[in-house]
Amino acid sequence: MEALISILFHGLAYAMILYIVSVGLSVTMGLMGFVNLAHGVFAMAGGYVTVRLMNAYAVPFGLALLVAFVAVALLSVVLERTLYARLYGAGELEQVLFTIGLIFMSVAIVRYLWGPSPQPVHLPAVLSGQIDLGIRSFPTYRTFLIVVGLLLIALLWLGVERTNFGAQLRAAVDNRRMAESIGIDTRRLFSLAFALGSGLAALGGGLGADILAIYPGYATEYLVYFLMVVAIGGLGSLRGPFVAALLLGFGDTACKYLVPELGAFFVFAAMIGLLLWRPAGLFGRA
Amino acid sequence: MHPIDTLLARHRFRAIELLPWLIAVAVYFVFGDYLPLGSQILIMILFALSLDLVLGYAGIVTLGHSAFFGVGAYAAGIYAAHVSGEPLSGLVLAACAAAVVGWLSGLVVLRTTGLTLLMLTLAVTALLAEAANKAGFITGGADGLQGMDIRPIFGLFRFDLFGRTAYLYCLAVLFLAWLFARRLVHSSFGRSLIGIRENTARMHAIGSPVRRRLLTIYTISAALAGVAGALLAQTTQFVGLTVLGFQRSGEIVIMLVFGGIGRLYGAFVGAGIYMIAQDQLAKLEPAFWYFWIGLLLVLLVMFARGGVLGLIDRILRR
Amino acid sequence: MTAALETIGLHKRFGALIVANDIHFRLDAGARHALIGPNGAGKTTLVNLITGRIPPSAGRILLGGDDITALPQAVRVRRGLGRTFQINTLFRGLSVLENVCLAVGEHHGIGGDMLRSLAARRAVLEGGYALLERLRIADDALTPVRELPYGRQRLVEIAIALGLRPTVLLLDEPAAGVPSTEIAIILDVIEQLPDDIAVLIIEHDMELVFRFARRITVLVQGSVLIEGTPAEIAADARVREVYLGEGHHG
Amino acid sequence: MGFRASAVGAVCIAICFVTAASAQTVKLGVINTYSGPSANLGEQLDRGIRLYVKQHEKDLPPGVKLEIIRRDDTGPNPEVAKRMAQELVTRDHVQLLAGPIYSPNALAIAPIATEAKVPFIIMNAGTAVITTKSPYIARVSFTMWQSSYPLGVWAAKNGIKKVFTAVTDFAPGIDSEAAFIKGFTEAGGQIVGSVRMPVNNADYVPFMQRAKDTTPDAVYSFVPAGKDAVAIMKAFGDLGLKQAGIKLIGPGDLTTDEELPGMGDVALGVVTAHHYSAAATRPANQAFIKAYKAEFGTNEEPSFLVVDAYDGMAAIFHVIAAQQGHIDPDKTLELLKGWRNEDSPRGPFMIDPATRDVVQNEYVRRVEKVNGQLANVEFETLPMVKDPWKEMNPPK
Repeated sequence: MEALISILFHGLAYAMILYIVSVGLSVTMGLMGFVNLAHGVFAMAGGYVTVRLMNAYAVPFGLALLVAFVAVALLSVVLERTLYARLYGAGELEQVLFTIGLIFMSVAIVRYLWGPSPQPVHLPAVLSGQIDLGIRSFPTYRTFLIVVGLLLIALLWLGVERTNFGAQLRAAVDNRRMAESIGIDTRRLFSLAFALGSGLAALGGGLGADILAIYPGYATEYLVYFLMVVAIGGLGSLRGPFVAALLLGFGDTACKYLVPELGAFFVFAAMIGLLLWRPAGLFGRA
Repeated sequence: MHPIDTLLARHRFRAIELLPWLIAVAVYFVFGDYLPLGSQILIMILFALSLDLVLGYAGIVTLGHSAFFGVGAYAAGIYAAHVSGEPLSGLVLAACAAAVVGWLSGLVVLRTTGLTLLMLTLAVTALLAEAANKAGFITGGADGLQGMDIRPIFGLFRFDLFGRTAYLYCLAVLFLAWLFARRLVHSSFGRSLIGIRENTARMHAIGSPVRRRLLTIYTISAALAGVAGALLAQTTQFVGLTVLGFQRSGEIVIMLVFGGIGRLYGAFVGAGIYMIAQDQLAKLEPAFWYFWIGLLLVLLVMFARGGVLGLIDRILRR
Repeated sequence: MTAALETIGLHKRFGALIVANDIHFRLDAGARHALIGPNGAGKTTLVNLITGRIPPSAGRILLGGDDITALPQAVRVRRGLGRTFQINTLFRGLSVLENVCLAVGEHHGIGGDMLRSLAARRAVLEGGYALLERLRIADDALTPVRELPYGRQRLVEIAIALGLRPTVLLLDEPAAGVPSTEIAIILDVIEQLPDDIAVLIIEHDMELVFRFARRITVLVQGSVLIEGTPAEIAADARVREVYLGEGHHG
Repeated sequence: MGFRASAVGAVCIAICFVTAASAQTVKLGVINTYSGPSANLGEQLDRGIRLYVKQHEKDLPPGVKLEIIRRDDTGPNPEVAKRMAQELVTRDHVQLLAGPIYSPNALAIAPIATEAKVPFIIMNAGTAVITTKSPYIARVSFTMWQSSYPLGVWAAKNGIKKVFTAVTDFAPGIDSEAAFIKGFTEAGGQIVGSVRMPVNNADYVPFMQRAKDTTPDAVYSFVPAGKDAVAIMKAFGDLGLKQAGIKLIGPGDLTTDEELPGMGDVALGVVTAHHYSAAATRPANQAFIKAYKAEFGTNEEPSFLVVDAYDGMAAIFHVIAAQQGHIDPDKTLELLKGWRNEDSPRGPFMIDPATRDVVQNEYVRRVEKVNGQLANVEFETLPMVKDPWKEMNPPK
């Protein structure tokens, strides 16, 4: 029982980070059909902005996260307009190569600026230690992650369900040509969705800095996990990656807890099985 | 000239195709100090060549080709460490092992396309890497496989410290592989792969067993990649988990793309330039090596999709 | 007599949407048959069902009397079922001659041959070239397809299908996008097809349909509305209402 | 005729002279990790080399010059390391080899050292077997057994009865686990659970949770220094193992002096055994720290990697000086065997004449705050520890 609660709790915290980072990738891949391997770069950038602001300028955690969100969203829109947009409709190989190129460059840049070591993270004192939730105590930081994660997700889903932007986005993911024919400016929509997705990734990077260490290898080391969330969840969906992130979070945590000898073996095998069963992912359209 | 003859002439052997081999032989005599690097370049050329068959010709965008390189390396390594140090039989065994893995994973992976295919190739590689990591009792796990004692080739040519034997051995194997690959891409089968790359739907509609063709080339390519891996294992007498790494898969794609995909010689140009540049430049500022590679990739995608050979083509045509 | 091609109760659903509803359809050897109907009637779906591009929800397909419902596309093609596509589906990076020769090669059964020498392929190349001459595109034999105007590409589309020497040929809007000056070439080619080939043509160009077809089937919302001779179709009030009345697509 | 002969003779003499003079440039090949995720470790090692050379270049015999040729093995990439060694030997004709961070790399280089007869000074790689793989290898760093085995004995004798072990699943981790368990159980301790964690692991919380659930007195852990050490420390703190009265112990890689300031208060009270601590108050160490900070910045702390490389250079300078720059491989090894250094920042150490492995003090340290900074404070010294693994596995 203790074990089960632990697994669920830690799995959930891990899943939140995975989801917040990856959801943007799912939407942009679904919307633009763009294989963006460099998505992790935005999460890494968000992590660096957050941590550097806190360490070097003593900016409060919340404000640092906000700055990271805005800064990375703006940066991503510049990249999208100047570079990504040229490759819409190009082959997968070109997109893969281009985004690998971006990864290499960004890794070299952050290494040059801040060195190869992981950035030390000093969270506010309220977030350290344990919090008693009645049943038992839980690590405060992870509880905070789960709460913030759920709030963000609620906000995101409400936004996509209730706002005009959300309606246009759903229409464009559904049928881009149709959406264009009823006068939706899909180019603008792409840019907005891209910025939002990258901003969320940055937020995920900053929020999760204490779980997924911020160092130059970030963009490659965790890439496989972000891609797994998207591939298993299905492109262009909000719900899909959520379920996938939960599966991955619970699965990975349970494996480490119960059968550490198997390592990542189970996770990869499960993914192969899932994708064979549903090649377009759990919530993707074939 | 009649169009048919023009077309046939394109498949005929041209003198310029001898150039890489002349260079390779010249290197042996002129740059005797650089043969260990030379051997690794030859191995990477072979690996890139095998990738060209699936990526360049059949259009399968994979990020998991190191799976086969790794299986070949481990097969040859384990054979040498536990069974026999005879190199040629090790090479054959590695080719077979990689082919089997290629065929099995191809059965799964080739049912899909796009992102799913990409993810599955990644997952297969990760799975194998994890297996190699966990089966430490036979693979050496994260510490790598040591203790291979490779016997002289034909019982005559010992692998020497200066890497002369290793270089010539790799060169001979690459030459044979090239002969085979060249024959393959100019055959009807090779042309039909290009057809699949250009338009899979149409290949179905002209009665081509697309899945079987893809599986065939995937298996062949896996075997060649396995031979490349085996060469690395035998010439360095070591196999580590990095042979199955994502980085190796990514780097080999980059090398091939630098050279130019679907051209057979892109592998030679790309792997050659990349490895030499890395050897020279990475020494000066290793961190920024990746910055320049990244920048070059972005520029390549934006302006020169055919790679170096594509650029040369364009210049010649002008 | 055995039909060259026959569908029995062919049915296809996508979720709640029925795109092919209990279609019984028969093509005899040597038939010159046209399939018409308004946009979205399910004409291309029917072709895709017959060729095996999509599996039916129910029903059977017979080719020369043999049940081919469960066979993969490629096997159907090798048994003599050829098609063209409504939207050009070509090997855009390859030359015109290579496009056609891929089909001819598959027909000769050497498509998977890994080692055959060039001399043996000469027959394939000559067969392909002869087709180009027939379609009057031999001048462009070595031009990459992507550099051809759309209308010329249409001819390549047909040449590829003919390279398979089919016994049943399904032409999906062969004249769509072809300039009027070149439609004549297509018409000539279709008229010169050997008599033993059964041809089904989907076409909006009514002039072409009535000149070519000896029988016509009208498809509306996935169902066969009527089948008959051109004269019967032209005279049918329902056809006028649902199709011809809506506007002449010519 | 006579003139000609003498001219030829003069030229010959000149050539001989030039050759002799140029032979006094000693070429040292360093194989180290300068790029990749663990480039920071390589930088530490290189700083040790640079610092020693800067301080002692003047002490070389007159006319003898040291040329250092650096090669990047890019991380735990033995095939690259091996090629680098091969190139250093065949292309650059180095007379001495030194390095690497990673044990697999050292193992891959060993056959080259043997075949080319080039003495190879191990400056970090800590897997016990390495020195047995070539007669030309001498180690100045440490072995995993050297710290983990005595720590096990120490723990059992100091009130720790039940231990959960969590190590990274590769040779040093497995070495360290085996050594600790042997030392601990021999001295009467009980192991309540063990886990081996994957090499590229992001989140250590599940493992620490599992440890917590077995309610041990202490968790023994070895993970690679750097981000893994930081991460496991965080997980340990987040889950409240400390509040539950569980101690964290391990070899010094857990709290390297370089990473320690970034770990936060959770590291307080962690007990480690290691051969070096930057907080040590020995005069030799204080002078060393001063020189280090002067060279690389006042906020920088040297880790054991710096000291190991620094002492490695001391060994190399010793053999160069003793041979006046004419390096003979076998003589070099004879010089190294039994060589003793009393003034290392780590205290006295020597190279075991029988095994060519290092013999040194192990210090039991506790993380405490010194002047507001976290530091590894030595509180017990285990003098001149030999590699226990070699004691238990004598060469046949």
